[in-house]
Formats: sequence, C-alpha cells, structure tokens
Amino acid sequence: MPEKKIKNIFINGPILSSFIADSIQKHHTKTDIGGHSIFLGQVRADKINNKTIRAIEYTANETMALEKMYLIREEIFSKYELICMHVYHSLGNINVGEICLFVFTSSVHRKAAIEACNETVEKVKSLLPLWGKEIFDDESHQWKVNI
Amino acid sequence: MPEKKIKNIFINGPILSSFIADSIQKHHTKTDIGGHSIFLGQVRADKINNKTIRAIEYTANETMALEKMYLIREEIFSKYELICMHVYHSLGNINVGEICLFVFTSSVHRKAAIEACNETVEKVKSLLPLWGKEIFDDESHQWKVNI
Amino acid sequence: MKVNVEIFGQLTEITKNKYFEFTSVNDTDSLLQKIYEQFPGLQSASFVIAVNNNLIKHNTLLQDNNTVALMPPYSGG
Amino acid sequence: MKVNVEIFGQLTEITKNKYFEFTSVNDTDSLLQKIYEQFPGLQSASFVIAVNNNLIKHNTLLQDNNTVALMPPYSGG
Repeated sequence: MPEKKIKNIFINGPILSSFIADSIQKHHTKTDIGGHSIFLGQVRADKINNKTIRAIEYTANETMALEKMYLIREEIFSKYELICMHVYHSLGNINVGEICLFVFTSSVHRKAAIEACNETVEKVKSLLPLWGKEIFDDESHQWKVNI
Repeated sequence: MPEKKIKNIFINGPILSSFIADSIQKHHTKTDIGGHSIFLGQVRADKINNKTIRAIEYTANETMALEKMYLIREEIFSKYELICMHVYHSLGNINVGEICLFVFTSSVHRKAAIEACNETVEKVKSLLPLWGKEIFDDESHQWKVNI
Repeated sequence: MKVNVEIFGQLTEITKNKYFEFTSVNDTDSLLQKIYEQFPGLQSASFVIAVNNNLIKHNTLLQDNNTVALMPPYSGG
Repeated sequence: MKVNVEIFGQLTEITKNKYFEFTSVNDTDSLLQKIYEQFPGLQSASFVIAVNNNLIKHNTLLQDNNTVALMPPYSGG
C-alpha cells in the first residue's frame, strides 16, 4: 500500500498575492499543462444591521480537515484528468479585502482544470471542519454560515 | 449615449506571474468582492511526429479583437452579477510553460465569477481574431487549430 | 477511564472552554448526557460528533483516552 | 478607387505579404476574383471577410480606401 501523503493546506493569516504568484511561477516548468483554473475567496465587508464586518477569524479541526482534504484530493484526481492541484486555506484573523481560500488546478486541456476547481471549492466549503467568526467594526461578532 | 470605452487586452510577450499578482493585489480595496475566478492559458510542449512545440507566436487583428472584446464584456456584464472583469492575451513569441491568456472575474458570490470566467474564456478562444503559429524545436511550424 | 472532549466553532461560546475531560463514560450517548447536564445550552445547538477524528452517526463505544469532537456546521471558505 | 487588403494568420503563407492594394473593384466579389487570380492557393483556404472591421456574409459594395480583411479560423488562447 502506498504511503498516504497528507499535505498541509493551512496558512496562518491571509494568502498573499505574492504567494499566489510563486505558485503560478512554479508551474512554468510543467510544459504539459495547457490550462490553470484558480479560485480565490476574499473576505467581504458585509453590512448587517448597520454594522460592517471588518475581519473573519478562522479556526479548524486541523487533523480532520487535512484527512478529509486528502480524500477530496483523491476523489478529484480519480474523476478529472488533472496534472496538479493545490489548496490553501487561512487560519486566524483575515481582514476584509484579504484572501482566505486559494484553489489551483492544472490540466492539459482546460475543461478538467475548470471543473475540478469548481468541485473542489464546493467540497472545501461544505466538507472541511472549518469555522469563520465574523468580527464587526464595533468588535461584536457572529458566526459565518455557509449557505 | 455613453462613450464606448475600448480597453486594451494585449500584452507583448508572456503574461508574468508578477503581473497576475499585481492584478489580484489591486482588488484588496474592493471589499464587496467575495470570490475571484481566474483562468490562465499556458503554452504546451505538444509532441507531433517526433517534433516538439517550443513556442507559439500570436498575431491578431487588433482593432477587430478589441471591438469584439468590448461586446463580449458588455454581454457578460449584462448576464452575470460581476463586480469586475479583466482579460489579457499575449502577442508575439510565447515559449512553452509561459502564460498567454489571463481571464479574471470577481463577484460578491462565487457563482457569478466562476460562470462568467468560463464563458469569457470560451468566447475569447472562439470569437477574437487571433492566430497562433506553433513553432517546433526544429524551427518548422504549423498553425494552431482551436477545437 | 478518561475521555477527552474538544469543542469547535460557536459551540465554544456555550462551553466557554475548548478542552474538557470526562470520566466514567462508556459510550457517546452517556458522554453527551454528561455534557448536556454541564452545558444545557448545547441541547439546542446543531453539531456532529467525531470519535478519534472519525464522524459517527450512532451511539459509539468509547475507550480510554479517546478524543470526542463536537463540531457545529462548517463555514470555511 | 483603391481598396486596402489585409491578410491574417496562415493565409499570409499563401500571399507572402500581409498588405495589398487593389484598384478598380466595386464589391467584395470582384475583389475576391482578383485576389484568387493572383493567389490561386486561397481558393481552397477557409476564411471570413471583414470590410472596415465589420464581418460580412454576402457580397458588399466597396468604397474608396476601404480596408478588407481576410481572416482564417481563429486560434487564440
């Protein structure tokens, strides 16, 4: 049985555009890739009852999230002809306008990358044990709900 | 009648990951955005009859392409609830592993950005008067065909 | 016999702490009973339960030093 | 009366040059006739025609200094 390789997906704090650029840059040597699909989740300054969200504080059941992400990755690779796939999610305080989720898929032909990216985003949001605490500008808070 | 604003989409040479990072970075002030969808087209080192593609040389009917892109943009914005959309296509010599197409859409909720990005990629590939000359490693060439 | 309990997300606002230890519990149902006694507010809360990182749906026997996680609906991304 | 003709993509391999001028042509059909005489290879080529950046489907009257573009199937991206 091959070793089960659990990859870390967590980044403390926001996902920086320079980090995204580095990830893209690393794929220039993979000359069998024809298309990359990227999804970025950004924290919104939603207004609720005259209060505005200023940040989301993310926590996770890290062990379970990484185990589940391993299974999602296996499923996505078995379903789509992917060359590679990278997923990163922030932990801790992420201010509005900052990026908290980065899903990056690559394939020979674009269709696989695009569909795999979309499906992975849905699975990350619904299946990973992660929680977002939405902090308002007056320091009160509410808990994020994924619809 | 409002002025018809034709935006340039052409970049001479490859689209650099630093350029993509800058584009992402500029959206951090737009705190109504919740999701970004990005597609990147990368030049593949396809092998055909023992010869390998080493680059694609892109040319365009630039005026017509920009006019058409203006119409595509109008159509996409009328169809999807987008906050913004950026499209860049390379001209000239793009080596394998380099990026020649960058489509970037942003919306409040992810669905609009994802669907608009996909549709824009399809339209850019089928409706813009652009041509790719595939240069092999022995300097012979063939013309790219979009299927 | 000792069981470790870990609380996540908004449930921690009810329990105030994140980590607990319970003794003399044989299965998840009896553990839940004890947890509800200590934190009645959890009875109306929505959550799933994992034993040693595996989600469970039915009453499950517990062993010494097992870790039980109480997790409210996920809201990542 | 003069008409500018611009050739794109793989069609330039047949015509060798990208820009041409034709005189004494009233419409796109008569222009095409002249182009085909000069470059018989274009007759089996696939392309669309634009007059002053507008795609046309039928024979179209030409005016002095119009630009006619011959464009093979697009292959961007």
